Amino acid sequence: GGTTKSDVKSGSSSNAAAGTADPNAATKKGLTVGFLPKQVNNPYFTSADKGGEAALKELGSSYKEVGPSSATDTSGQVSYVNTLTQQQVDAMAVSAQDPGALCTALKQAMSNGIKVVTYDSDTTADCRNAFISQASAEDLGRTEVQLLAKQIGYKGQIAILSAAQTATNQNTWIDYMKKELALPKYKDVKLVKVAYGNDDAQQSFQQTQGLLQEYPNLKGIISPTTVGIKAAAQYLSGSKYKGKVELTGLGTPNDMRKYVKNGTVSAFELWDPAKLGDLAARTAVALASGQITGKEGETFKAGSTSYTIGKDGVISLGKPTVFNASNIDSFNF
Amino acid sequence: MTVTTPNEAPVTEVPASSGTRLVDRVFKMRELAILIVFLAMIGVTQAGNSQFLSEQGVKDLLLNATILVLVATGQSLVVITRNVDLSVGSTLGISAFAAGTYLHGGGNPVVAIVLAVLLGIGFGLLNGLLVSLGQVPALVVTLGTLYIIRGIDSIWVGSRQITAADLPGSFVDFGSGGLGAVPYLALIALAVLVGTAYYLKHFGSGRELYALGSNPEAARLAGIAVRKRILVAYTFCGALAGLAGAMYLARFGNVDSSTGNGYELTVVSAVVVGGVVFTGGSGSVYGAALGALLLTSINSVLPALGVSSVWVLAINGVLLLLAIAVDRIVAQRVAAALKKKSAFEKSAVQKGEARA
Amino acid sequence: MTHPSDTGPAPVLALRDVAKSFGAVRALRGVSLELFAGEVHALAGENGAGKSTLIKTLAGVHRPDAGQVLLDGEPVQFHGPGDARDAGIAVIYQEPTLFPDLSIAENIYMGRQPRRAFGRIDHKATRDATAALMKRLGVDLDPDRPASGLSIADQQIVEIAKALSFDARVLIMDEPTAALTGSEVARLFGVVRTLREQGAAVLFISHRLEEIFEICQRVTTLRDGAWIASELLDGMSEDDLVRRMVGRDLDELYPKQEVEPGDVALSVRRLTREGVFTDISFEVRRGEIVGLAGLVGAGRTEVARAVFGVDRWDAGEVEIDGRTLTNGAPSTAMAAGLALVPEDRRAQGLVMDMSIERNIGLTGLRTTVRAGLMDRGAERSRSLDWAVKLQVKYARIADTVSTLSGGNQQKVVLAKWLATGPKVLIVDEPTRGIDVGTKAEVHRLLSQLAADGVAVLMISSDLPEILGMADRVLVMHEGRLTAEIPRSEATEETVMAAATGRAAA
Amino acid sequence: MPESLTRAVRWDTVVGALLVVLLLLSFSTVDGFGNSLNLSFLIGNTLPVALIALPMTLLVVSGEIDLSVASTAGLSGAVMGKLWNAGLPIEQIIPLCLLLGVVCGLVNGLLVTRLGLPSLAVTIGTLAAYRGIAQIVLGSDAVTDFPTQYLDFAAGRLGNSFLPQAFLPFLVLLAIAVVVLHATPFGRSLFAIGASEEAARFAGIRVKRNKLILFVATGFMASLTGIFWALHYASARYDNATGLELSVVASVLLGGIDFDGGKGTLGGAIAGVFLLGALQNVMSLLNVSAQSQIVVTGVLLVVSVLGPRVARQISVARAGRRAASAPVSQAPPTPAA
Ligand SMILES: Nc1ncnc2c1ncn2[C@@H]1O[C@H](COP(=O)(O)OP(=O)(O)OP(=O)(O)O)[C@@H](O)[C@H]1O
Ligand SMILES: Nc1ncnc2c1ncn2[C@@H]1O[C@H](COP(=O)(O)OP(=O)(O)OP(=O)(O)O)[C@@H](O)[C@H]1O
Ligand SMILES: [Mg+2]
Ligand SMILES: [Mg+2]
Repeated sequence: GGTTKSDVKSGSSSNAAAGTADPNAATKKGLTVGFLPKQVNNPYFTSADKGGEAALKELGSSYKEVGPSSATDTSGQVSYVNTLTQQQVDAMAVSAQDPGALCTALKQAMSNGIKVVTYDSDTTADCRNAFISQASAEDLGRTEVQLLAKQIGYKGQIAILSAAQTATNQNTWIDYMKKELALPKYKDVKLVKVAYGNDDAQQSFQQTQGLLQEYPNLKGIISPTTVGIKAAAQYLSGSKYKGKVELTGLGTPNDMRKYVKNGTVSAFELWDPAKLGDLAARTAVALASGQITGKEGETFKAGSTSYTIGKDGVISLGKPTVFNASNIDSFNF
Repeated sequence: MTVTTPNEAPVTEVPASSGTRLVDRVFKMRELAILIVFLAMIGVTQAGNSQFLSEQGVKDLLLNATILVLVATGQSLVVITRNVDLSVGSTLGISAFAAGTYLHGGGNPVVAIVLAVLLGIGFGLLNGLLVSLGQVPALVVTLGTLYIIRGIDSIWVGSRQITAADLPGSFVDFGSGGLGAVPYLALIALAVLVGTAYYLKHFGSGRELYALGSNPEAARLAGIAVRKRILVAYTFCGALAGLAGAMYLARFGNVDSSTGNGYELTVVSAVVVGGVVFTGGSGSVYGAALGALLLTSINSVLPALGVSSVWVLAINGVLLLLAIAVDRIVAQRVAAALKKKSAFEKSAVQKGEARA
Repeated sequence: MTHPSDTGPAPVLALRDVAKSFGAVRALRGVSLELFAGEVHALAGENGAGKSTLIKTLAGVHRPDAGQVLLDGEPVQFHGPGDARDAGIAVIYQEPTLFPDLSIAENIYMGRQPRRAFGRIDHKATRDATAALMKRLGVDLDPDRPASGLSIADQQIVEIAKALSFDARVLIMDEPTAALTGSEVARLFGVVRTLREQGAAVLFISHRLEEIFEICQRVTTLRDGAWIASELLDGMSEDDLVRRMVGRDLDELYPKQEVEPGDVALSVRRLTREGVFTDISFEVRRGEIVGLAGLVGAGRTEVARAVFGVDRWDAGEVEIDGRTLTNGAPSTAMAAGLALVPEDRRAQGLVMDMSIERNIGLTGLRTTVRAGLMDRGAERSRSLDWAVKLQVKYARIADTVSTLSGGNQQKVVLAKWLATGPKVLIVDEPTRGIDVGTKAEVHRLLSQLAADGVAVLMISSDLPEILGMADRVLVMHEGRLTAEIPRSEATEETVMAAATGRAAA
Repeated sequence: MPESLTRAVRWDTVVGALLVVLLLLSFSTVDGFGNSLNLSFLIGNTLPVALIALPMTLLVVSGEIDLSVASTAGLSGAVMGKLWNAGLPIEQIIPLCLLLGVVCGLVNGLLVTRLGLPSLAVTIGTLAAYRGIAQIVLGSDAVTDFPTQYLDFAAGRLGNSFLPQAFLPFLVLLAIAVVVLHATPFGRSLFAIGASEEAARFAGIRVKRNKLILFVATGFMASLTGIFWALHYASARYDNATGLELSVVASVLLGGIDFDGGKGTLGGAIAGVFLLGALQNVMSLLNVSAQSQIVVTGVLLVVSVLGPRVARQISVARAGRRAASAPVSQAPPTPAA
């Protein structure tokens, strides 16, 4: 006997949308929105949260940021959800370290009337009202392959240097990369390996070395993580492989400027993290004002753009920006 | 007592110290065992991947080990005195950032390195003072300073980061450049290592570190300035952590508030694998350096052999266990052989006597 | 020989009205002492009288609470052992203070190794000097050997060599002979005489009174931390000295009771531990005290350790009351009724950081239990009982044993094992460091135990003790049993002959 | 008087007192602290550390350490997730995972006791190995769909009170641990082993066996914690509980357990655990940044060792003054004739 997986009917996978939306409701002022990134002091999240802070200021609400100092301290993040709940914020924007671990706490928060928006990294859909996706996962995955394939002339071995093996967003992107690679125009491009650098500079470094030693004919590397691409670029630029192995992926212009200029990297992409935070803040306020509930098909205006909520309450930021030698100097983040 | 004892020396003129020279060799064997494990590992890898020991490959191996070797050298000094410094990772991180801040927008690289070392010395002094003057357990104190320095670091650094773009090109080139396959950084580490080892073996104050780790109470009675020596060991350890911070900056060209996080466990592993005993008084910095080389090389060997990253962590752990277990078993075997040998000599002496 | 009088030259080193307390314990109160050049001065007193404390005050380890230390008649303040050393005072402490991981040579010259250019250590000179010292003491210890694993006696030798290496004006020795046998003691005394003739002042502590009379000219007696007398030994008898120390006349030192031996209680057959001892066979009967004699390093301790099970044996068999013991299992040996009072009280006999009560209680973890839980009342009364029986001198039973004097620590070890009510008792150097009064007490106890049917195996380097107490004497030489001598035939000559391997077994 | 003085400055008592003071202050001054929801959060989040601190205290008292606990917890969680995905009933999975924890502890224990390796080194090795195996087992999966009654038990409260349901079993375990350490011959032997292994061996204490038992118990408790963790956070991933060992070590140290072995009380250790947990909770409510919280933790640790030291020096100085003011020693009695 006993309880097995098949006894447990899978829980509702749709997001927590309750009540009805009134698109014309006034935007409330004086709300408090708490931002809870995966890790405080992480430059990427700091940019994102700064974006959120600016948006909230503009909307007449107040901003606060709490968070663990380590990106793997899941229980710490859970405590912070609890803290925000205790402090009775009106809404929180969370970038989840773990899709499941925060659920209980987030549901507690929602049952206390707090609106929950996830950004950058999602939880399971029923634990939050809406998710702000940095870019459609499909877009990101596919464009990175397109970028690299062009750089290596649609021919040769390539590898992927990812972050942690459990990073949900990374894995989704990699799936789309593989789908893109299955297209006939990439018949000469071969993905030989996915390596994991755990978003740690040294490990990413050594993984890059290992890739190059194991596959001496490697032509290109995709690293869809800002830490990974930076480490790989630093290694390449100081090694004999500089200029011989192409590197692309997700990076910030400030991190990568030097490597673009010295020829290690020709192009990479990213969305603007500040815009991500901005949208998260505006969505949170819209939810708290009752303009939306998170149901598929609802629309709302954030700043000058109008967004439509997709399946499972996912709101997509738009296409990422590609940076290269010609445009990189006009960005500063 | 009025015992009538023969006044001539006992007739146990055991044949010159062949046994003890063997004992000496056993201690060297510990390092030898690690070296053999290391060489075997490199050999297997080279057989599986001919690119591994290319010029670039060797350079990478050495570069990877450099920073850990520096920190492990400093750490062994502290461990030899029967203490430990868990705050090295935090010190490394904060001094790397300090050096980076100074270099931001162009500064003199030498000054930056000195700055990092000075900062390291500062924190080393703090640890040393707390441990030696307070006479409190080093593990707790340095776990405390680990948190304190890390906290100060993150408050100061915030979300800022230093990237290669912020650093003078010469400094970054220095970080990856070298003489042939031998990187400059590795040369610096080697010089520090050899200097430290020489000091420990040939200078009175170096030997005193061993003495006070071996038996602190006896050291006090022997008139050794225990507190001062411990202070010096911590300061030196801090200085090397600071230097390693500067090297880290040059090597990775990338420092933020989490740099060096969790490094203490790696350093402690290296030191332990290298045969420096945690109860103080024994071990050598060469052993610790070999331990560091072994540990970092495992991380290069596995990817080079094409082992999936999924397996790396587990294999890493198992290899670490194997290294210490093999070391131990070899030591036990040799000790047993030694005992047999001396037993044999003893009975030979007895037979000789019986015949006489 | 000069007999300095009160109007003679100033003492090299002196204490005047010194007091020292540890918490509530007043270890020294108003003690004075004068050491003169060319004289060996004895310090006598019961266990806990304050001898070691006095020495540590002279050596700069303790700062006196009151009174003065005088060097060449001038008051001095030693801020640490280093200061005293620089003033030319060499000290052998009661407990060896070696660095186990370092070689013997380094142990001896730590902090003052011969140097070469640029302050580098001259390793060869260090080694050679050590070898020379060892030769002078007539022992065969390799200077390069690490100090760990040295027997207590060898450790003591290294301590002596260290003290000699100073060529100090004042040599202070706290029970240097406690672990030594006759030949080493003779050798040591030879060296001390030479030093004295060269004009050194020597302070000597021993609980073996005959040694005091052999080497010393003057004696200072302490009782309960108070000064009793300082006088010339010439014309004094051992009884006089004992009366000064104890404050009463002493009973017989070897109160041996004649007991008819019963059944075999301990039987050891062909026991061998490779490289340590070979083919050891003997029996001990109920009511019997069997002495195990031999020179230092003969392997007596090793046999005892193996029999008890803390070391494994390679071949052979051990039986207690006909029950075979498991190899390497002290707990089964204990369950069978075996007790071992180990040689090294600090490392093996006691948990130094634990209280007296709990140390004694450690051997009773199986018995002072009610419903699986510790019966604290029973534990305390058991410990108190035995501490009192053995006259342990302590402030509170809950004090840690590290605060006890050396001899009192030894008594706690005895208490701990006697409390188990053993059938077979092995005692390894049971009276090392114990004062004469208590020694007689311990002997009476052993004798009484034997009379009550306990089989006793007594290892001792104190030959008179063996001769005085044993019904039979077993002698070991280089890891083998070389002789078994009945009480009637046991003399110093026969035992020493077997111990040095000069007699056929 | 001196006895009561030394008792009063015992560090575990101080930590207990600090905890009480902190709780009282927080109840009266910190918004949102005193309500039962927050308290249940506080206790629930501290429970994993507390659970592991129980056997860890015993282990440290006996002079050893186990740094692999967090990895063992992670591995148990991972295996639990894997088996759950494979369709095994949870009632079978949990005993299997506990058995796995026992095996993990046994491996540590055998390496330490049979080969005589230092436990610090061994468990740094198994820290990596167990976590690595967890990664191999579960890979990138995150298993979240455990049966609700189990999730509710691990995350729920007793009625509307502030106590998590899991707190009662914890109390039982705590009571067992306290009795074992402080009232049984086994516990007594641990103190002896920690203070002097050789003397313990000479007293007939089965040192190796006792240590092995402790390592196994630690493995068991770590895996229990891993199961609790996965259910409490409704998420089984290979990296569950990463870094938990440092929290445990820090708390236990704070509670006055001496890492040289032979000293400490379980009360102190548990007080240390909850003091750190409560402090973090309060600081978060007061909007103290994570960085500053780290500094506070560090300072607390340093104070925890300097504090008793200073207290001892003060009491020694006092005793010295008392002795000095005692009546001057009488003249030495004349030797008995
Ligand atoms: N560090 C200490 N702390 C507390 N009490 C101490 C300390 N050292 C010595 N004592 C106490 O001082 C007294 C004198 O001890 P001391 O060691 O001087 O005796 P002793 O004459 O050397 O005895 P023994 O012949 O046994 O060596 C004893 O009561 C002892 O318990
Ligand atoms: N722990 C140890 N490790 C290595 N060697 C040892 C150890 N203990 C003793 N020895 C050596 O073993 C030999 C036998 O020593 P043991 O102590 O058994 O002799 P003993 O006859 O009991 O002498 P005594 O008790 O007078 O020192 C000696 O050479 C000694 O140096
Ligand atoms: Mg003494
Ligand atoms: Mg002996």
